[in-house]
Parts: sequence; structure tokens; C-alpha cells
Amino acid sequence: AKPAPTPAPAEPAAPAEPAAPAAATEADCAKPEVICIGLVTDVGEVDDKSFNQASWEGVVAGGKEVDAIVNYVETKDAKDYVANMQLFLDKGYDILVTVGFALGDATVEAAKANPDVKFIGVDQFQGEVVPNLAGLIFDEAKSGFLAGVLAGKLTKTKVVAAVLGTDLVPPVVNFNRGYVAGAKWVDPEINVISTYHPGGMDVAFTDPDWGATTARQAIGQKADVVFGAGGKTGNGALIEAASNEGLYCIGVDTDQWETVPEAHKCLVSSATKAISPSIVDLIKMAKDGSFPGGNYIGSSALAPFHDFEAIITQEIKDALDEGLKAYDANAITLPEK
Amino acid sequence: MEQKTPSKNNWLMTIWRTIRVPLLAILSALLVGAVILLVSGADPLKAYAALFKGAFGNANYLKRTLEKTTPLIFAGLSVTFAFKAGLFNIGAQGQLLMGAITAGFLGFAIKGLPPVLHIVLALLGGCAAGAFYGLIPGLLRSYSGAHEVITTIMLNYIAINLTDYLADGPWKDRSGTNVIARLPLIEDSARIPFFGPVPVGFIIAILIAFIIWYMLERTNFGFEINSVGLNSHASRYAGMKTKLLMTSALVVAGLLAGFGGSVETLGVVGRFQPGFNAGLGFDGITVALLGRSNPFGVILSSLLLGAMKGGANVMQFDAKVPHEIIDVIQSMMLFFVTADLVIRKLFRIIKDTGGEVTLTAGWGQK
Amino acid sequence: MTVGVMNNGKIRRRPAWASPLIFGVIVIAVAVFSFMKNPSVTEAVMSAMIRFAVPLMLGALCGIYCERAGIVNIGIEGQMLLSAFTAYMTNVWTGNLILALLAGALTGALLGYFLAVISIKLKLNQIIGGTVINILAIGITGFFYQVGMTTKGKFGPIRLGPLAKIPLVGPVLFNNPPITYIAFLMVIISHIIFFHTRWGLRTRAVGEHPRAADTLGIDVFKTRYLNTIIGGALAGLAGAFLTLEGVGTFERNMTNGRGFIALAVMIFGKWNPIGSALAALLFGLANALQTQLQFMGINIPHQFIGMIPYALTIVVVSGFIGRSRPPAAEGTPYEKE
Amino acid sequence: MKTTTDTPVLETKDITKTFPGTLANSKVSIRLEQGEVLALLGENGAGKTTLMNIIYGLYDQDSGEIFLNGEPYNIRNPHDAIAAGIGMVHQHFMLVPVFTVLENIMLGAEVMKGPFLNKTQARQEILELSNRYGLEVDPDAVVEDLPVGIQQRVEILKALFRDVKILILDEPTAVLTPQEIQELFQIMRHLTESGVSIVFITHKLKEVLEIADRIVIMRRGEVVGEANPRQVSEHDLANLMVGREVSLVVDKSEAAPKGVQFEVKDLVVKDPMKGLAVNHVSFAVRAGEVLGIAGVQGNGQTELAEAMTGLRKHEGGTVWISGMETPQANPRALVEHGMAHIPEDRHKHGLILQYPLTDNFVLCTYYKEPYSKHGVRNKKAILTTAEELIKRFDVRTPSAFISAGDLSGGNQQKVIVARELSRDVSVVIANQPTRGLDVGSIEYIHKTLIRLRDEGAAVLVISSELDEIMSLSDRIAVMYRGEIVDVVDAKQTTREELGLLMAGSKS
Ligand SMILES: Nc1ncnc2c1ncn2[C@@H]1O[C@H](COP(=O)(O)OP(=O)(O)OP(=O)(O)O)[C@@H](O)[C@H]1O
Ligand SMILES: Nc1ncnc2c1ncn2[C@@H]1O[C@H](COP(=O)(O)OP(=O)(O)OP(=O)(O)O)[C@@H](O)[C@H]1O
Ligand SMILES: [Mg+2]
Ligand SMILES: [Mg+2]
Repeated sequence: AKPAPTPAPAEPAAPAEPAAPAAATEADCAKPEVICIGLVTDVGEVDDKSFNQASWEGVVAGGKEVDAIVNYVETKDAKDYVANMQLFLDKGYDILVTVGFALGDATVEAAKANPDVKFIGVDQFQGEVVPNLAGLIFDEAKSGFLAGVLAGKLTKTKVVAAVLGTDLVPPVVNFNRGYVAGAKWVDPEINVISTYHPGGMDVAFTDPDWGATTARQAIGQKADVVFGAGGKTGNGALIEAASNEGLYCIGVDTDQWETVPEAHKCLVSSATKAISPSIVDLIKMAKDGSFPGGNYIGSSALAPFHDFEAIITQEIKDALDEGLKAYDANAITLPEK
Repeated sequence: MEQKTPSKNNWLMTIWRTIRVPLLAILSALLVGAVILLVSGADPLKAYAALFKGAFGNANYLKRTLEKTTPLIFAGLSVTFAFKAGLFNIGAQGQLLMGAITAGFLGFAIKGLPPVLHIVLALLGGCAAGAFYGLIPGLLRSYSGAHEVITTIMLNYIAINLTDYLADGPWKDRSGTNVIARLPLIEDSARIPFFGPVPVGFIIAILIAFIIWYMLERTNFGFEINSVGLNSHASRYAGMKTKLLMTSALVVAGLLAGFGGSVETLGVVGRFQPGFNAGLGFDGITVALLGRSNPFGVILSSLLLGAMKGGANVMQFDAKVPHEIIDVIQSMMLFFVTADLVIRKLFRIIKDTGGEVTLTAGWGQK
Repeated sequence: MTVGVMNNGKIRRRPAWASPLIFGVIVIAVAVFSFMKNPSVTEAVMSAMIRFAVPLMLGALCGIYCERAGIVNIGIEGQMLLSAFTAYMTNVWTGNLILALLAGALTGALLGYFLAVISIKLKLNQIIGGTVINILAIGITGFFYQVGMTTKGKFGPIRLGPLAKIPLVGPVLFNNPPITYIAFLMVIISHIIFFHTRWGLRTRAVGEHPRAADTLGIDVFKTRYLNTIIGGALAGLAGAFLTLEGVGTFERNMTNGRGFIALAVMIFGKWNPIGSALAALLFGLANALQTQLQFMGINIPHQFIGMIPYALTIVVVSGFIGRSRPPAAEGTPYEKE
Repeated sequence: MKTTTDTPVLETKDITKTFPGTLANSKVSIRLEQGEVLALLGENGAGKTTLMNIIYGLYDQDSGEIFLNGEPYNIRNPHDAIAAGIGMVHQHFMLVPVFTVLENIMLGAEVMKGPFLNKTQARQEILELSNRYGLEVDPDAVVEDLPVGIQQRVEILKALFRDVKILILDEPTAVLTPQEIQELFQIMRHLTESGVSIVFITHKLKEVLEIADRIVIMRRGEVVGEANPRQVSEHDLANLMVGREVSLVVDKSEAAPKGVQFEVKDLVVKDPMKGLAVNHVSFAVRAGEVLGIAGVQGNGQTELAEAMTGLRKHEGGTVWISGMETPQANPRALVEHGMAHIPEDRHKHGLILQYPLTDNFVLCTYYKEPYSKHGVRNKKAILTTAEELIKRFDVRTPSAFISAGDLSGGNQQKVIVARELSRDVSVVIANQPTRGLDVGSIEYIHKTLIRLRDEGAAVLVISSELDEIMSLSDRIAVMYRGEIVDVVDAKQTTREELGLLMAGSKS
């Protein structure tokens, strides 16, 4: 049911393609000429249509570029982060990607203990520079802001909604702060109604029914753009919006046109952070020796408009450009939460 | 209630008699798992070898297995103790969280204590928090009649919210490097150490299991708890304070779960972090049932579950088997271990006389 | 023959649905009031209440069928999850929503049969039986679920002609997708079955005092089997609701504890269909309200708002409904010598 | 009323049934003729109920056959039995406590109107039945709210509601008043006249002689004899049953009462359904005397007993033991004050059925030395006591580790009596102490109560059994509608006087 942990084409969740480069196997990872890249997920599955999956896709694509053997371990219990990294380290892997802020401490420690191995920590802000550890972080508020501007431009009712995962982790909060700021930047009169999932970490991202019902509740009070930002919970909100006529919805993290086809009817764009491409870049840098320690800021932007290209008028595009300029010029103040 | 078998012949034989059915059950569950693995195209032998290696293969693996076993024992004991009083404690999860966060708070907030004292203090705090969290449904059950199944489920959700709030609010780690909701690391003086590869927390858990067994089997308090669980009217007739007993059963249950949470924080995680204790309370129910509401049974079943949890990632890594299969095997184990009848039929073992176990029948006592 | 007997023992008993009904009346009063002030918000909250309530209602009904016949079912969660999965898969393969609905109900029924065999034939502990179902469902769905499958759609609302035009009530009650109607219908039908038909009388007798029922020639085993299977089918509908009506797609673990809440709802409603339906609605309302409070930007940590439904339930259960008494023979296998 | 035909309506041949550790029926053969009342006598645990349960399809026999009207008939379950026209009133009520009388009666024989229950018509039919037989009940009362006597009526109505050809009555009279018993006999005669055959089980020999056409006696699972009620005496029957000489009268010396040892002052118990269940009751029992409380079931005896023994809160009044006021609703304190209590409902209050006998024997004293020390139980001491009590009170059990629930009802009662009366007690409250017991056991319990009296205890016996009250008591208080209407001297009163008092007509 999972993408095979061997080199695979960069399509999402495609089945295994056993052709390993140069007939090298995992047993050869300890050899210097064989590059092996391992990925440790945060609690959850590698095909979660969210950051675990995006990271894995980056690893697969990057592995292809540098001719590497790739493999993953899914974390089932948050207490296994270290143990799961150790699985790769014992085998002599060269590059380790760990996904999620929660793995931050464990990754720093492992990086310090294994200076020869390159570590990429997705969503992990680095307080100090460890040369062989790149913390891949994003300015979520930026793409959130653009999503807000887009929503503000599209809304006719002056009510836009956000259905969010938990506020226990910063990325989700930052997306929302940007979103609120963006909509208000277009028109301060716009009412942004946003909700975080009330459950804990273990359910906040995996509750599509809550997401759908909450989106519906927002739509019922005239919201006509729904920003779904919270893993599968957010996806539920997108799909709910898609089942109504004349509504727009905005996805998150990756271009959700690819991951949530059920939402095509409303999905104008997604507030993305470029996890996969950044990982590919970092992998390439690791290979050619230019690996950057410390924080590495990946790009965050709006995804393509796909079928909605026609609706996005030049005026809206101009507004997006202008907003981006204002944002980059630090002219935008973000709300607290 | 333990059943007496007067004949004290060969104790080896006796041990074999008691464990052969569970052993065969585990075997059957593994067989079913093997079939599923085969069907899905994986090599069951390789998978199981990896599972075993991941659970016991080296000191590190063993250590992790024991770490995973420890909270299960506590949660299992918690559920068991309430069962004995005829109460179904679905609230172990919440009690565990309350214990974990309290111990985590005491672990970082108090500075400069000598190690043993700090550990004891943090443990006591965690136990008290868990006990308090058991007291609420206990009092509600005894004095307002609110059913403990509802109140403990609700209290679980409240505990999640409350600990999330604390971890993201007043008690959040505000150091520059931290961005997420969690408490600061506990002081070194509050860390529960290891005894070789064996976590001291595990040793404590075994000790507590023994104490609970002794309490239930040998003390008046245990007798009263059992009596209330079986017939509260007769217990009242016999002069027992049934409401107080039901309340204290949930308090003890809460204390045990809180203890488990504290040991987890102080011995394994090192801080309180939302999501790190997910599902332990429900595993406690599984463990209690699998261990047939007997404290020693709870130890064994926790070890079994702990080993499966411990070995799962190696199995996934080495044998390329999705770890969901572990859930399937686990449920089959639960099924076969309790389905004596099936096993006995399958392997043609005649029923031992006696040895009937009392588990809870329904939503606690009527 | 009545010498000296003081009373033939008639005491006023409050019906099981009485206290939830009081709440119902209060809720309606508040709803009407707020409707006059803010129609669209009130409508949205009420609709969300119903949506939250439907799976709980069906799950609780499942519990009632099983437990009224003397079988404890804590496997509702697992029944819902697996049924949600099969309903979804059927929808993916056939694109036929009706077939998918049937597949969901059938899966639930099969798991009900499984629970019945465990508890009636094998005489195992029923709580274990339920736990087996719960874990098994997580394992199987996780194992077989594949990302990337899409469905052609989900059930949309059916307007019930002129009824749907009544202000507030119309859009909330008479403009819903089919499973919602089925749920409400099943509540009423079940109430009639339990309290006005032969089958119901016998079922209740079997759950209270199987030996007494047996002495009157009632087939205890058959009664238990059938009720557990019917209950399972209802849990299956609850699961199908999630994938065919609520969200439209499947995610691992998407039940997120709704099966357990359904149990609480069942106990709250004192094992009575109408009482439980009202309890489910109360629960749904609390959920919708906590979302609404966040929408309104109430400035308190949302965790406290998130606690509201649960705290409210505790208050209600301990203060108002008093002791709920389960069917006396529940959980104990029936044995003939 | 025997109308002899060649073939008996019911016949069992060599029925054998064993339970783990017990041979409950051993090659039992009985015959039941058309229209007769066959009485089945036997001490507790003799196997009467087991045999009836086999006939009714509740148990499967290990071997042996059943014939109906001469034809072998395979009864696999009660459904078959009902189909064959067999009805049974069970020793332990087979009523659904939370159902109404109406629901209980129609269950399994529902009156329908289309797919729905027709409660109106069923109510009509039940009212007709109850008028015809004088079995007055409120069809809409919930059974668990009813006193046991009325529950028994419901059981009988249940049987009458389905037309039966063979009626099994397993100890139906244990909870009935003398008047109710007479009315039951009336019904039985009525039924036999219309051709119904009845198996009647009881421990009361008077009743057997009065109603039976034939008597079959069982002992330890076997049929040991048959008797003609017109040719035997109570005494003969008792001896046949128990297999030894039993004395049916309590032989007791003159009471030598001393000071007041137990006193109830102005006790008031409210009941949500009855109002004042106990209405300002006061009385005193002296050391060395037996005070009997007579009364028809349901006149507040249960509430009085529960309040006196701490099982229930009372709304007013006080209870004194040896001149000391006792605290409310605190059974433990009463035990400490020297009270022994034989409760009315042995399954609810008296025993923890899942516990072995050992634990049941120390249920009220487990916390005392030598059974426990510093809160730790001493299982050896408990076992020693249990084995001693089993011997002393002749409890029929294979071992002290058997669960109480596996004993026959009579033996369960003995366990309670042994536990309560083996303590050092100054006050004994015995509520229906011999209900359902065989004559041998009754003799033993009566003797023990008198012995305790003679040793200086204040003994209070509550019983709806007039014979028991009259033969045990030194003084008799009669309860009616929550009040004590009179206290009479046992030696001077008559059954008739008591009967009138119990019926509420003050002399
Ligand atoms: N279900 C059972 N399991 C085990 N033993 C049983 C069971 N039912 C009856 N017995 C045993 O079988 C024997 C006969 O019991 P039975 O109930 O038939 O006696 P009885 O003649 O009806 O006695 P009583 O006068 O007390 O009602 C007793 O020793 C009893 O303990
Ligand atoms: N399945 C069982 N397992 C163990 N003991 C049982 C079982 N069924 C009944 N008993 C016990 O065996 C005894 C005989 O049961 P039964 O139903 O025949 O009652 P009885 O003997 O007629 O009633 P009484 O209590 O007056 O003797 C009872 O005391 C009952 O508690
Ligand atoms: Mg009997
Ligand atoms: Mg008996």
C-alpha cells in the first residue's frame, strides 16, 4: 500500500520500480562510492498527502539526480525518532532527511554524533549552526499571505474562511497569520473566520470529517473562499467546498491539485512551500560538497491556478505582485495567531 | 480471586499448564499474520526474524522494548485495578497525560535538588495528578451516579486540551531554539537512570505490579475492592463503604496511570510534549484484557506488546513490511489468547478444571 | 388477596429521553431567538450540529441494538472505520453510491456477526471482542489503503420539496443528504421496534434476563445474533456516512474516536433511541458552538473552547440524567447447562 | 382429582444429570397422571429443580428419556416444552425486573395487532384472568417495584396466560401468605378439574398433605419413595425426606428474659412509592427472648429490617443496642455492637456468589483478627474457620473453595446462618431465615436461634411464616401498613388472632 522504499519515479506514490542504479544494494551503503539517502517521517505515513509525502518525493527525485539508493522508515511512536535514525546510521547511509519540527532535537544530536553524514531537517529551525545539518525552513506566512490576497480578491461576500490543523505547531499558525493579513490587506472590511482543530496532535491533522463539517459551517455563514490548511483535516474542508457551486478553495503545503483531485472544482491554488524541490537541491549540494549548515530557507509561493487561470484576472495578478512586494518589504504586520 | 489447586505436584508442569494456551495463541496469531504477509508478497520468516531482532536483538533494542513495556504495565494495572471494583476505566489516557505533564513540570521547574529527591518529588507530583484525575470520575460515579465510561472518555479529551494548552501557553519552552508546543527539558537531576540496559522505570513497574497483586490478593483493601466489584449490595451489607471504595478504586487507577505517565516523562522522553503519549491509555485496556486482569498477566502482556512495538520499525526497515501488519497481528493475538476455546479445540487440549478468570462483564457494575 | 399490601408499586419514572428533551427545548428556544437576530449563522450552526450528530447517532443506535440484546459493543469505532473504507473502495471501483452504501452497511453487519460469534458462540469477553475489531480495523485499513484513488463524488443534499422552504427548520432538517435522513428515520423506527413490537420486547428481555426469556421459548442466541448484526449494519452506515456523505474520501483513522463518543452518547441517552439521538444532537451542538466561538474570534485559548462539549457532557451526565442503568445481562454470555 | 387413564401424561425414565462435582439426578423415574397434583418432596439440593428444569428443556439430561402421553418426546429447549403444553413457575423468579407486569406476562405469547404489540387487548385479558382467579395485580406496575408476593402472582399469571396442560410449580408458596397459599390451592384445584396436571414442589409438609394426590420423595438425586398423602403424617414425610428422625416442633425451654438489649424508638422510613413504609415504630427486645414480627409481606418489614440493620437510611428515630445509640446506615458499626443479620435476599445481600465459601464465611468479619492482621489477610485462619463452619452447620459442599453460587439455595442459606450465628452476638435479626429450606435445615436453624436466645442474645425473627413465628417467638409483634398494631404473648395467642391482626382488624 506504500510507495516502495527503493528508487522510484518522482510521481506521487507510484508503485515500485525495482531498477536500482549500478546494481548497488543497501548492503553497499557503507561504501563511499554508493550514496544512500534515508528518510524518517514524523508520526504518520509516507503517503500522507502532506509534508511527509512531499519530503519523500523530494528524496526520490533527488536520489534519481545523484544516483542514490533511497529508503524510508515511518515513525509510529514519537519516542522512536532516534531509533529510526539509528537504523539508517547503522547501515552507513550518507544523507538523512528527517521530517517535522518534532524531530528537531533528535536530528541535532544525531548530526553532532555523525559528522560524516549529512542531515536535512524539514521544518526544523536551527538555533545554532551544525555544519552537516541543514534546517529546511519556509516562510509559511508569505504563501499564506498570498493565499489571503487571492481570497480577498475572489470573495464576493466579504467573508473568507480558514480551516486549520492544530495551533501547536508554528507552520499552521503562520499560514493562518499570513492568510488573515492578506485578506485584510485587500480590504480591511473582509471578515476572516478561521478555526483550529480542537483535538490534540494525534487527531488534528487526520480528521477530514471535522474539516468538512467546519467548512460547511463557514460556508453556511456566507464564506465563499475556504483555505484548508491542516493535512487531511484541511483536505476535508477543500472537498466540502468543492461540493458547493461557485465557491473557491485554496490548498496548502504542496500543489494540492495533484493530491486532492476531489477538490478540482474549487481549488484555485495552494499556498505551498517547496519541500520537494528544496530537498532535491540540498541533496545535490550534499553530493557536490556545497552543503549548507544552519537554516536553509526554501521558497514559498502560490501554486499554479490550473483550471482557474481564466478567472484570475490581470487585476488579481497585479494585486498578488503588489502584495508580494509589500510583504518582502516588511510592510505587512501579521496578527498574533 | 485466585483459584486454589490443592495438588502441588510438579511446579514446572504447573507453569507449562498455565502458559501453554497463551503460547499457542501467540503462535496462531503469528501464523495468521504470516498468511497475510504471504498474500501481500512478503517473506514472513524474514519479517518475524526482523521483528524479533528489533525487539531483543541488541542492548539498544532491548532497552527500547523495555521502555515501551513500562508505560503499558502502568496503564494495564490502572485498568485492571478499576476492573476489580467493577469499573471500566477508559480514562487511563487522560490520567496518564496529567501525570506526565505534572512530572514534566516539576522536572524542569524545580532546580538544584539532589537527583533521587528530585525524581521522587516529580514522581509523587505525577501520581498525585493522576490520582486527582481519577478522583473526579470516582466522586461523580459514587455520588452523582454519572457513569464512569462517559466521564472518563470526556475527561480524556479535556486532558488533551488542557495539556496542549499548558504546553503551548504558560509552561511552554520559551528558549530561542524551540518553536513548538512543549515543555522545557527536565533537569538532569529528575532523569530516571538506567540499570545497564534496563530502565529503572521498568524495575519500578514490576515492583508496582507486585504490590498491586499483593494488595488485591492479600489485603483487606483488595478484598473490599473485589467485593464491591462483584456485588456492591452484599459489600454494603458486610459493612464496607462501597461509595468510598469505588472512588478509591478510580483514585488508585488514576494514580497508577499518572505514575506511568511520570515514568515516561522522567525516564524516556525527558520532557512533556503533546502527542508523545498517544494511545497508551487504550493500549492499557488491551494489556489488561490480555493479561486477564491479573497483575502478573499484565506484565507479560505488556512485554509482548512492548516487544511488538519495539520491533516494528526494524521489521519495516529490514523486511520492508508496513507496520500496520503489527496491528493485525496484535488483534489476532488478543483474539487467540482470549479465545481459549478456539485454541483448546485447535490443539485438542482438554479444559483444565478451575482457572476461570473473572473479567469485567459490561459497563462496570450495575 | 390484597390484604395489607400497601401499594402495587407504581412510581413515576422519568422516561429516558426526558432530560435530553428538556435540553432540546432550551436549544430550540435559543435557536429561534438567535435566528431572528442572525439567520445565516444560526442555520449554519444548526446544520453543523446535525452533521456532527449523524455518525454519533448511528453509532449509538448500533450500541443500542447490541446492548439491548445483552452484547457489549466497544468495537463500534472499528466497525465504522472498516465500513468507511469498504464503502469508499466500492465507490472508487464502481462509482455507484448506492452500492457503496450497501457495501458499508454489509461490512458493518459482517463485523457485527464476527462480534456475535466471539461473544455468543465462543463466549469470549465481549470487550475483548470489540477491542479486536478496533485494532483489526486500523490494521487492515492502514495496510490496504492506497493513496491516489479518487471517487466520482459523494451524496448531495436532497431537498424535501415545500418542507425545505420553512425558515430555519427547512434548510436545517429538510435539505440533507440521504444518510442523514436514514439516520433520523432509523431513530424513529428503532424506537418503535424496541417499544412497540414483538421483536423489541423480546430483545429487551434477552438483554435483561436471558434465562427468563429462554424459559418463555425465546431463542436467546438467535435474538442476540440478529441484533448484533443489525447494530453492525448501522455502525456500517455511520462509517459510510463519513466517506460517502461527510467527506467523500477515506483517510486512515478518520473515525478519530467517534465510535467511542457514540458509546457515551448511547449511555447518555440511557440506551434509548430517541434519548440517544437527542444526546447526539446536544453533542453536535457543542461541537458546532465551539467552532462558532472561534469564528467569532473570541479571545481565549481555543483549547478551552475545545473542552466545552466534553465538560458540558460531564455536567449534564452528573447533574441531570442521573444513573443510567445498562441492560442487566449485558456482557455475560448466556449458557445452557 | 385423579382421573386414571392408562398412560401418564408425563413420565421420566432413568434421568441422570451431573454437574461438575455433583450428581444432581441419578436414574430418576417419575410419572404424572392426568389431572393430578404430584408433590415432589426432598431436602435442599435433592435434585428437584434440576429434574424440573430438564423436563422444561432448560437443562439437557446426561441420559434417560421423557415420555409425553406415552410417546418419547425430545425436549431440547423451553420452546419445545411450551409447544407440548408444559408451563413452569420457577423457584427463582423468571421475571424481567425492569419490565411491567403486562410486558412480563405477554413476553413470548404476545398479543399483536398487525406488526405492533396490542397492549390494550393484553391488559384486558390479564385483568380478566386476574379477576377470574383473584390474582390482583396492576398490569402497568414495574415488576422490580413489587413485593415478592406479588411477583409470585405475576409468575402464576404468566403460566395461566398460556394454556398449559402440565404445570410445574417449583416452591411457589415460599413467599406467599397463608391466605395467598389457600387461594393458590384454589386455583390449582380449579386447574386440575379442567384436566391440567400439576407437579408441585414445596418444603412445607402441611401443604403437601393438603393438596397433593401423590407424593414422590427425593434424596441426594434419587427417588427414595412414594407416599399417599392420606396415609402418612408430616412426621413420616420429614423422616423419609431427611433420612433420619427430625423434630418438627421447636423444643425450647421457658424464656428467661433479662434487661432490654435491643430497642427501636420511633423509627420512620420513607419510601418514594409507599410514603411512610415504617411509620413511627417502637419496640424493645430483652436479652434472652425471641420477638417475632409477623405480618403479610409488603407491610414494611423489609424496610424496617433494612433500617435496623443499617442497609437503609431512616428519616427519623433511633436504634439502640445494649443501651447505646447506634449510628445511621452503618452496618459495620452494628456488627461491632454485636448484631447478626440474616438478610431476606440471600443473593442480593447475603452472599457474593462468585466468591468461594471461605470468603463468604468471613464476609462481615474479614477485617478482624485472626482473619487479618494489620490489613493483611490470613487465608489459613479463614480456611480453618470455613471448614469448621461447614462441618458444624452441615453445609453440603464438595469443598470450602466452591463458589457460593454453585450451592443449592438451601445450602447457601446455611452458609449465611453459619456466618452470622457463629459470631459472638448480642442481637440477632433474622429476616425470613428459613425461606426455601427443607425441614432438616429448618430444624437446625431454629435450634440455633433458640440456643442463642438461651445464651442471652436478643433475637428478632421476621417471618411471613406463621408457624415459624409462633413456634420460635416468646412475644409476637404484628406489623400492618408500616405500624406495629399489637404485641401479643406467643403462648396465649392463636393463629386466628394473629391472622386477624395481620389483616388489619385490631381486636
Ligand atoms: N447449574 C448448576 N451448576 C452446578 N451445580 C448445580 C447446578 N444446579 C444445581 N446444582 C447442584 O445440583 C444439586 C441439585 O440441585 P437442585 O437445585 O436440583 O436441588 P433442589 O432439590 O431443587 O433443592 P432446593 O430444595 O434447595 O431447591 C445441588 O447440589 C446443586 O448444588
Ligand atoms: N451456571 C451455573 N453455575 C454455577 N452455579 C449455578 C449455575 N446455575 C445455577 N447455579 C446455582 O446452583 C443452584 C441451583 O440452581 P437452580 O437454578 O436449580 O436453583 P434452585 O436450586 O432451584 O434454587 P434454590 O436457590 O432455592 O436452591 C443455585 O444456587 C444456583 O445459584
Ligand atoms: Mg429447587
Ligand atoms: Mg436448589
